[in-house]
Amino acid sequence: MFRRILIANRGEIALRIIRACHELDIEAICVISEEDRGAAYLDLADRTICIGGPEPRDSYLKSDRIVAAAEVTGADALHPGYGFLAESAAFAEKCRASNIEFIGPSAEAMRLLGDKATARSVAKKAKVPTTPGSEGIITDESELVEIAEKIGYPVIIKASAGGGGRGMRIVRKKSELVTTFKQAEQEAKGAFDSTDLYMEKYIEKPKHVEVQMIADTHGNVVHLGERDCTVQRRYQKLIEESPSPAIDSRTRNNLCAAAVKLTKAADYAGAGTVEFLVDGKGKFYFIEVNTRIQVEHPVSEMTTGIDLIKTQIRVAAGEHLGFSQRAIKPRGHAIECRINAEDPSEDFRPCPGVVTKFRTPGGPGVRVDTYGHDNCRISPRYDSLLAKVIVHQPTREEAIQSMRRCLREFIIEPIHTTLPFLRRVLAHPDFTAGKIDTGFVERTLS
Amino acid sequence: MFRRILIANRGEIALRIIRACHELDIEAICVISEEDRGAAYLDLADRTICIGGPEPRDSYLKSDRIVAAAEVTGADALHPGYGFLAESAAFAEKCRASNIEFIGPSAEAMRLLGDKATARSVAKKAKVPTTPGSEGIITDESELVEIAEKIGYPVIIKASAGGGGRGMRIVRKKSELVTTFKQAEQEAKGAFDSTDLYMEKYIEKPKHVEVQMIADTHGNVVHLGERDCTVQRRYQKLIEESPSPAIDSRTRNNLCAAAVKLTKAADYAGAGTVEFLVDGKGKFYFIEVNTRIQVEHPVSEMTTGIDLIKTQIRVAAGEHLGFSQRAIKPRGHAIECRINAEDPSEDFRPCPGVVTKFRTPGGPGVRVDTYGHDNCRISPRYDSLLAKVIVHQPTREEAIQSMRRCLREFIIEPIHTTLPFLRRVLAHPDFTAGKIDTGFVERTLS
Amino acid sequence: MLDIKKIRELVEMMVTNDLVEISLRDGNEEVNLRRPNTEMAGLPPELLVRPASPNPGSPVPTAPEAPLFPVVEEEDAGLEEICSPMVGTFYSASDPDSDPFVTVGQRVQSGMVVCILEAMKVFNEIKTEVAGTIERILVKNAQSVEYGQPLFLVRPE
Amino acid sequence: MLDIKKIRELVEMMVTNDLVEISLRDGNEEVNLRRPNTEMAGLPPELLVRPASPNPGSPVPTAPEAPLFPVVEEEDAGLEEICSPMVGTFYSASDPDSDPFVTVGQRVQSGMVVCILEAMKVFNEIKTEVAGTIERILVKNAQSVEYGQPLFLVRPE
Repeated sequence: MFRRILIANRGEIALRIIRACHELDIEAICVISEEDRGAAYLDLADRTICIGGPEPRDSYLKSDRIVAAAEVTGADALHPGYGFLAESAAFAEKCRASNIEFIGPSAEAMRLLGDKATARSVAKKAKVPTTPGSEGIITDESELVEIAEKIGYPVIIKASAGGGGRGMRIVRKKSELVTTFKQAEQEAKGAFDSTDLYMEKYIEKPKHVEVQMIADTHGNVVHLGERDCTVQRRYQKLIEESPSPAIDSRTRNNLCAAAVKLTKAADYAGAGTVEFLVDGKGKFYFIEVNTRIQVEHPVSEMTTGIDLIKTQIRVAAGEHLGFSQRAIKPRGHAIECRINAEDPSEDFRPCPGVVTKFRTPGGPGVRVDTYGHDNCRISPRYDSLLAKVIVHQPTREEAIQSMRRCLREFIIEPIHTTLPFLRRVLAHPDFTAGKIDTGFVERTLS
Repeated sequence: MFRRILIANRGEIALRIIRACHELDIEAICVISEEDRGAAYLDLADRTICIGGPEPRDSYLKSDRIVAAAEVTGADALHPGYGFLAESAAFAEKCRASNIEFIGPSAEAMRLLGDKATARSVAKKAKVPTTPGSEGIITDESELVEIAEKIGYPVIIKASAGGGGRGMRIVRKKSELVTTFKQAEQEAKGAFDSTDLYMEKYIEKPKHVEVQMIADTHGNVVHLGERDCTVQRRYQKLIEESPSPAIDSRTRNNLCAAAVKLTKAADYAGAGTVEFLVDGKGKFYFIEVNTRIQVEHPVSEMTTGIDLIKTQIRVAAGEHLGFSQRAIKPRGHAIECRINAEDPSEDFRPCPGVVTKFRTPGGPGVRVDTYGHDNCRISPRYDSLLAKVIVHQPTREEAIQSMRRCLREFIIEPIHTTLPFLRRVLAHPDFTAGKIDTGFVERTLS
Repeated sequence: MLDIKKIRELVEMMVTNDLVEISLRDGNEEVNLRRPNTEMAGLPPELLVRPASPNPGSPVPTAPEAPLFPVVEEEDAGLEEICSPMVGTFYSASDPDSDPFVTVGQRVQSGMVVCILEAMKVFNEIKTEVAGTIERILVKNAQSVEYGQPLFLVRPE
Repeated sequence: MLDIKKIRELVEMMVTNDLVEISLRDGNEEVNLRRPNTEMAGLPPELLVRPASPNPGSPVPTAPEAPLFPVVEEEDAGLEEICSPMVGTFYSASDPDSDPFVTVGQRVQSGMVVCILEAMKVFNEIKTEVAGTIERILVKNAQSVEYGQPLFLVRPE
């Protein structure tokens, strides 16, 4: 097992990793930027080492300095957390080249699944359903019509150079197909100076459901059930829960089985998440893989009782998982709410500053992961995530009641946070009924 | 279901009950003494009502004022917590006579099981093993010898008027019996002016194991497994855990079955605890019943996922338990440590005062029940319990690692607490090996 | 080194003005002064120096959760309070048809009944220990009152 | 030391205006004043008034876990620091057999190499931008240093 781990991250996830290290009797060293000097969560680290200025590009993204910090502090492993360099295969290789184990999958697996296109082909090979569409650019009208017929309407035409919603057009019937395609071509020409377009099946009112995977280097692959992350805003997850209220047990089994197949196909070791879109009929389509621990990992920890960070560290050290799929028996219902330092009434504009009053909720089944405290300072330079509240109860109804209670108890002053917004979601009948899709927030609460 | 509950208690258990009420959409009103005015935990109550002066006898023990407070605030139920009036059958009757439901068992059940002697006879009728001994006073020598032979050596001779260790003598072989008995008679005469003596089997190096019971008013009785409370000092529990490391599954099943039999025999409804002594061979003997919620109830909540306070409230309102014995599947291992404002180096003398710095631990599987916070005041007038740390992990080894980590993270300044003492226990090989008895603390750490 | 006289001055300022902390820095010079024991979840410091058993008459600080408590304003300075010795319901008269025991402006002698408090169906006559003139009645008829709650303000003679 | 009269004014301002806290900084002068009601997490008050981006030269509050940081003492006032621009291992000489680049009392011109920092097997020559006399060397040979850590104190000319 490792003797000393360098944590190449900050805030709540750095604190989370420190605690995991200490329960394994491993020293935890935090790299910090000058901005984070004196932050309270660092009191729990065995040592800190400053690697650069406040801007991420000068510190938390400076791979050379981070590896140098691991070397001078004598760390034998490095945990990247999420964000920053967590999904950089090059960084993983750089660490391992310096005999510092990168706590994550192999660089090969990261490259294979990190890229959407290659991940999609791995999925196809593994017989994991993907969104049907034109493989690549559409060259002529006959091909266009032919593919549309094959995959069925509605379809969505996307500009290769587009993204984030730009350069997309939905076609609901054949009669509109060709004209819409021509308009899209014009638009793409103007916007991106490229007429390259491709086409995919358009999934109506989808739900976002992901599967938490954990695998060791001895071929043992186990899933910890799914998480429903349908409550999002501009692709930013706001609330996650498990089990998903949107799928039945058959869909659940197929979804998890598909995730296992994909993970095995990529010869993947470590913690990872396979993300799917699920349509109204329970049909699911692979989107992408996150080759790292995720913000919402506590949801699965609550239902399964497995500590994902400790397990990540163990398997990175070459140990066996120590539990089989049959040993995983999810219990009850868990919900996580992300409390961000953002103003929901001002289009979720970040609200950094000093928190003078910080009162966290507590009680049975309640977990709060946060670096916050009275008079803590929230930097404008980093992620606005201030706290995660996770509740665990026997049923979804009780979990919602418990979360409402926690959101009422939580006091953060004087800055704006997403607390009022989250209270509205937890009180909304569509949410409590579990009848929402990824458009819920924009449609209903914006 | 109730609309408004009056909480006739203070500190961490009052806060615990407030949270349970709010998850059931019930208003929570706290009675307070003048001493507790402005305590931070009261911020979460929907209302407080002052009932008297700082001394418990002037407030938290004043049953008339508490009932009057329930009346003037329009509460339809009252939760007594633990301590104070929680085990007073007369108080329960007084509440119900005023149409305020006392959240606890019937007064009859409280009287039946609250008194050691009657509880013992109920146990015998229910075929629950009790410590064998002379039923009542020993009148002559022949009876003495005869009973000693029957129950087997070692035996303990106790003065009826004695208690708390005074007037007790252990006899290990027959040859010593009569002489020791005569000495005990002399001693009792001098000390208590009474020669009344009785005799019991002496249980060597016992473990304290109790079973958490919960029952509704419709005859459904369920146990939530056992708790091992062997780490005690002068009959004060310091650490509790579940499952017990001291008993095998056969003993566990018999123990829990016995507790269920006793609970049913007493026609008991609500939460309660049946306490046993377990000897080195796994033989167990009934001691007493606690007819209330206990300080250490979170241990069972962690392993079973059942909220005991919410369930207490539900069954007091006449609802069915809603779960069967088969539905209860304890998971993993939970340990609770009591952080008291006491100085272990000064014979656990209470250390009231103002806590200027209060940092609680956190992370997966960690729960902290406390009314403490930065600059909170600990009154010299009440119980010294400041916080309870509960950890939940897949195995006992991991739970111990997690608790060690939490006890290191926990910072309470400047007053003395039991934290240093608890750290010593968690580091002691006898504790980690689970090889201790109720004499462990006095023998090893005092 | 720092000038001790200045620090003494700072400490005096803290005590007289009831500050909890002063921290100063000038280049490498730094002063951190902090008074413990105060700062209790928004509780006025009086509570910390409260006598072991305060007499109910003295104005006790109220928690924000105690909505029953009236604010005793400045012009009330010099007046004495008649406080509730129990938890119950306040009645200004012996029965709905009778006149109230006392009205504003009325003179009262010590030992005179000023109201009735009902608790658990028992009606308790409350007598004043203060002699003087009733300046204000702080609670309404049939209102529930808690222990130690001021009921009347009296200008003593 | 700060002007005591100014502070008294501040305190009076707090009391009369019922403020709960005052935090001021002027250059490296800093004042924090608080009155009861807020609960502090006991963090260094500097945190409350930390400039958006402190320059590495000025003494920034350091976490207790940053043991690499030396205390810059009083007599060092007026001296300038040469700080580490990177994370690495400090070497005072080009190789074990050579003399150190600089010694205490030595005069240095701007642009002169003062030490070598090794990071990831790469040896980086560190040059001084300050011209003056080396007053103190704050780190030992082969010691690991972090970003922004003062290495030398120089008395500028």
